[in-house]
Amino acid sequence: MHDLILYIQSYLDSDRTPGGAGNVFWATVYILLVFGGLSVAVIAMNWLERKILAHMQVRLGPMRVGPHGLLQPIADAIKLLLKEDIIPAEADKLVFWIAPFIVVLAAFTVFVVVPFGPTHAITDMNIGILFMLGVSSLSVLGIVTAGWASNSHYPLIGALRSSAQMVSYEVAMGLAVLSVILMTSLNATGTGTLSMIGIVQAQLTQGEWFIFKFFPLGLIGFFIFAIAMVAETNRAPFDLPEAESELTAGFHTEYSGFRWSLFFLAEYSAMIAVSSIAVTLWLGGWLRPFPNWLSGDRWDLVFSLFPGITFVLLALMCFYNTARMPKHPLFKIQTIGLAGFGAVLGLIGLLLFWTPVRVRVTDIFWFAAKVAGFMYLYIWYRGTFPRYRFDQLMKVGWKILLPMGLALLILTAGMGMRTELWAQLQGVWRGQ
Amino acid sequence: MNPPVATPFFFYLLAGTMIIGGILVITRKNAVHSAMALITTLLAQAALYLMLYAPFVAGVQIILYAGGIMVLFLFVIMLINLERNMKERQFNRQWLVGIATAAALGGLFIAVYTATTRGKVLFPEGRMSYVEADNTQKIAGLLFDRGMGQYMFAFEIASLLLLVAIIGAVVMAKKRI
Amino acid sequence: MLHITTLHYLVLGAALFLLGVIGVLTRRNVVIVLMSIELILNAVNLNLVAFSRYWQGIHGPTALHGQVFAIFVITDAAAEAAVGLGILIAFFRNKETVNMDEVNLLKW
Amino acid sequence: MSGYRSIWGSRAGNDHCNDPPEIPRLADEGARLRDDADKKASPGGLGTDGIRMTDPNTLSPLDLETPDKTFLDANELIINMGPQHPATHGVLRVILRLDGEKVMGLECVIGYLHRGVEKIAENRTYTMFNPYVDRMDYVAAVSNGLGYCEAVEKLLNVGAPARAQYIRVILTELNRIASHQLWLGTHALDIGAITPLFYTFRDREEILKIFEKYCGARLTTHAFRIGGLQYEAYEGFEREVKNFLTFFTPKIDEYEELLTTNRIWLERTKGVGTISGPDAIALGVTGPVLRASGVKWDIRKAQPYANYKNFEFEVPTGQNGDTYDRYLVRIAEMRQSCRIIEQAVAGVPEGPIMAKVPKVMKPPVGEIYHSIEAPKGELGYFIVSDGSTQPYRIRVRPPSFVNLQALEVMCRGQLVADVIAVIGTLDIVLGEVDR
Repeated sequence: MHDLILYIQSYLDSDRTPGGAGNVFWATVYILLVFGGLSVAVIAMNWLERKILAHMQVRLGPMRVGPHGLLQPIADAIKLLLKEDIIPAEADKLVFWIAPFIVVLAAFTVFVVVPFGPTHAITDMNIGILFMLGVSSLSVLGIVTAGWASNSHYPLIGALRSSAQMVSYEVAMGLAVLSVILMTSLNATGTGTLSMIGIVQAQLTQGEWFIFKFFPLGLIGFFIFAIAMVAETNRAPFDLPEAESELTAGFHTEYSGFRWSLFFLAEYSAMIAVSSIAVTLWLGGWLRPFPNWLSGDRWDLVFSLFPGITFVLLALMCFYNTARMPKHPLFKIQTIGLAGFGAVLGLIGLLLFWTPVRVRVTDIFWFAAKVAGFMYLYIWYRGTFPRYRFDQLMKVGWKILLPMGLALLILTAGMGMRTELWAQLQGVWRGQ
Repeated sequence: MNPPVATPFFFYLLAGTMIIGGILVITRKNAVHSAMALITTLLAQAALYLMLYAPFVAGVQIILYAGGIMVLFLFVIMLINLERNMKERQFNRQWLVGIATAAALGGLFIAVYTATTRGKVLFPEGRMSYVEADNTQKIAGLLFDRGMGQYMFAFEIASLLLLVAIIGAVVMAKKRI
Repeated sequence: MLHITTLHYLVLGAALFLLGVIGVLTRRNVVIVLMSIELILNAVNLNLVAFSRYWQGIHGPTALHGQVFAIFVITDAAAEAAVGLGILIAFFRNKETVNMDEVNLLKW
Repeated sequence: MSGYRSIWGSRAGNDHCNDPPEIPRLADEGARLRDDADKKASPGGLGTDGIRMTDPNTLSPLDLETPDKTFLDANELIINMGPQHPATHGVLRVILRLDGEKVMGLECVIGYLHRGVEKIAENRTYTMFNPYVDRMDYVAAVSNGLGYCEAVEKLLNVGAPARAQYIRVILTELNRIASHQLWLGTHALDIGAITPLFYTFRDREEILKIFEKYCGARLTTHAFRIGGLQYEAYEGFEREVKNFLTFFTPKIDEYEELLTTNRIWLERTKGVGTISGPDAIALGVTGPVLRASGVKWDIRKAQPYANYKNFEFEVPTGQNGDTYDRYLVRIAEMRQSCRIIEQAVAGVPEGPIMAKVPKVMKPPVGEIYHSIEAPKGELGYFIVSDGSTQPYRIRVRPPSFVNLQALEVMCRGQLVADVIAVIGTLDIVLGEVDR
């Protein structure tokens, strides 16, 4: 028993990830935490998307279930779980049954290597980014099989579109990622890294986020990735596989209830996954703003207060809205609920000011905040853009992003080797 | 480095998955089911690569095989309708000969094994430790490092091969040239 | 506890290889034959990577030649699949079948 | 002249661009008289020949698709879009013949919303039939009412008083704006921009409020009566219309800001569903679709009705006849409608709102064709009177119905996604197509 406690405690002082330290207990805890956190994030994202989109479109969004529709995602989840699970008679039952699970597994497995902090990752793989790209590309399989197994035209077309789209944009995505890998090798040893944690640490040691590296180059790489990742997750304006007005719902037309909700879950967690890749690669992962410029204990303290402040602000917002609730007795429960929600948020905020928590959470907070920015972008795109047509989508992928990615790769390599190249050139010159 | 956990268990699990997957690949009527079985096999094999301290190969296996080649397979299976095919004979006329040949090959394997292992241990475990922390960097070194990049030429040839394959695939699959 | 040695991987590789051979020799469907070829290539790859580990144990951690070979084999498999499926589509378009034993013309 | 021939409905469209015809061709042919009429009574009456009837039973995609045909070898895929489909704007069924995603041909199957409006008219008095016309193009009910009332007035040889004319024009133009707003919202939604829908509905609400205040109904207004108006404009009507104009004019810029220069919108609409002017004329296409092809044909200008000749406005036209031009034309039309309303509100005269019409209407024996420029195109009413209280036959020339036949011409060779865009840009209302 004592050994067990020691075993559990031994990790706490470690400066490695639970996977790296080989601590099974903490790895399990982290897996559960990431899985739970992800599910909560998807639920919150569901609500936020509907609310934000609604406010962009001069309407209110969900308002009935719970105060300001806060319980709407839960109500939806219950509805979806209770719905009849229909499998079309002509469908290939086994494949139809498996397909959503492939998509969900692919979307969730990716999070094994996502670094929420220097030690806050399930594990740190040597091939981290390769693993992420590879596993997230597996969701294509689920989508293709889902479309095929439905034995129906619209899903099939949706699946073919989807797979063509994802495979095409993976190329541009990979090239943009490669340019970052090249940037990580700009150190004394001259070897780069594929490890997600290593990439963030390279940004820390090089003193700038890779989005600002070699000024326009990093930005261009980020730009390519930011476009490709929207296409990769089948979101507007690249949501052709599920283009509602054309293919009804694309590859998941025939799905309903629980299986449909798995696709939904996978879509949102895939969004979070690719956003975390972008954050890790270009926006400094868990690093707080200005880690080198505003360094020192005092600044560390100031920046570590942000999570608490954010939650307290959210709580204040809840209280403000509680005060604005209609005074009608019918709204009593809702008002109390909102106030309670605000109180919970406030308590979490206060907890986050407590030093042991504060120190551990601040990295995760900055990571989450950056990812949240991307999530907002997704919603914003959806509210603003019309949909691309399929040939235009392919044109953007192959004729614009791919050449840009190739040029970017060459230029980044050139910039990284510029002194050596220059020396060689001079040598050639002198040789003559 | 911590020692790996429960290696035999995972080995037999993955090996079993691979064998069952392989059997399904060659016995299923429906090509999509075969492809799914093959994907399972490939993923299990990627896991085995991880157990063999080859994470980079495992990553390449996932991204290229499962994410690339198999999607291509599924794509083609969906393009060609196999409904009619499923009602037909699945095995060709010389299937008996084929199995006999394979059995003979298997017998050859066993014979070689028994002949070579008589009285000695094949492939003794080495004394060196296996390092996977910089596996990718080491492979990159072998491929294109200045000092020890002995596979540089082969690497370039491989790129040429891929180029030829691209052209070949386009030429073959294009409707009207 | 049983120790997993290189030999275990070789036996597994041999089994997969045999399965692949059976598939290639007996199936009529070209798609499945191509998949069986992938199976064979993977069996070879498994062997190569297992040998690579064995070699590392003897010659130190930089002896990764087997893994490099495996990567080349995967490249080759990608090229093979692309061209093979291209041929398959061309064949299917002309003959409306994907049966191996009906490929009996040199020209159409 | 193009090789296309209008196959649905009339060939009245052929006369556009020439001198304004004295009598439209539809009437010239004697038109189709009642289908229960004795054949002798209508010699040369149109049978069903010349009209391609689509029997839905023979066109089931399940029949057409032989089981062992495959995608690649047949190179063709038949897809059934509708009648239940989010982008067909109602119960339109389009059977698409696809090569990959390319449209090789398509066939519209209509009639799912057929209610026999024209037949109902034969059993109703002229006054009683008035509310029915609102149910055809329910998005532009006021225009339908205007066309019908004016046609009957022409038959009775009465004219609405000046004040009624002005209020009619105000309401009709408001209705044109409302119809275009609904079109813009749904069209943008089809192309994937979901936000404009809510903006246009927010602003359309203001128009509907005015309608509601004026006649109590929002959608199927039944605003006009034969001979004038039933209701006097309510207190503050003019002020509210003016307020609406000041509210709405900047909103058009808002719509344009979202779409006009949006790259994706441009890519999705430019060069999509192109139809040339002669083709459009040959197919009898009217309204904004025709004008976007560069044909300056607006009945408000060409054959002024109501009191449109009193107002100054322009007829916006496009050049390319593609989806983008149709979008621009309709946006410009909203601005022109605002201009007309502005002038009309400023000049509403005092006076009676109802002309002297007999309580029991018995128009003289004869026939009349009267057409107006509805938001979707030329809306014509052909009324045959046998001197009784009920019309002998009413034939409606609905703009959506005739415009819809241009769908195949516009879609052939385009992609599936373009079919959606083109259906949206045609601005059809199935209530009007099927009647």
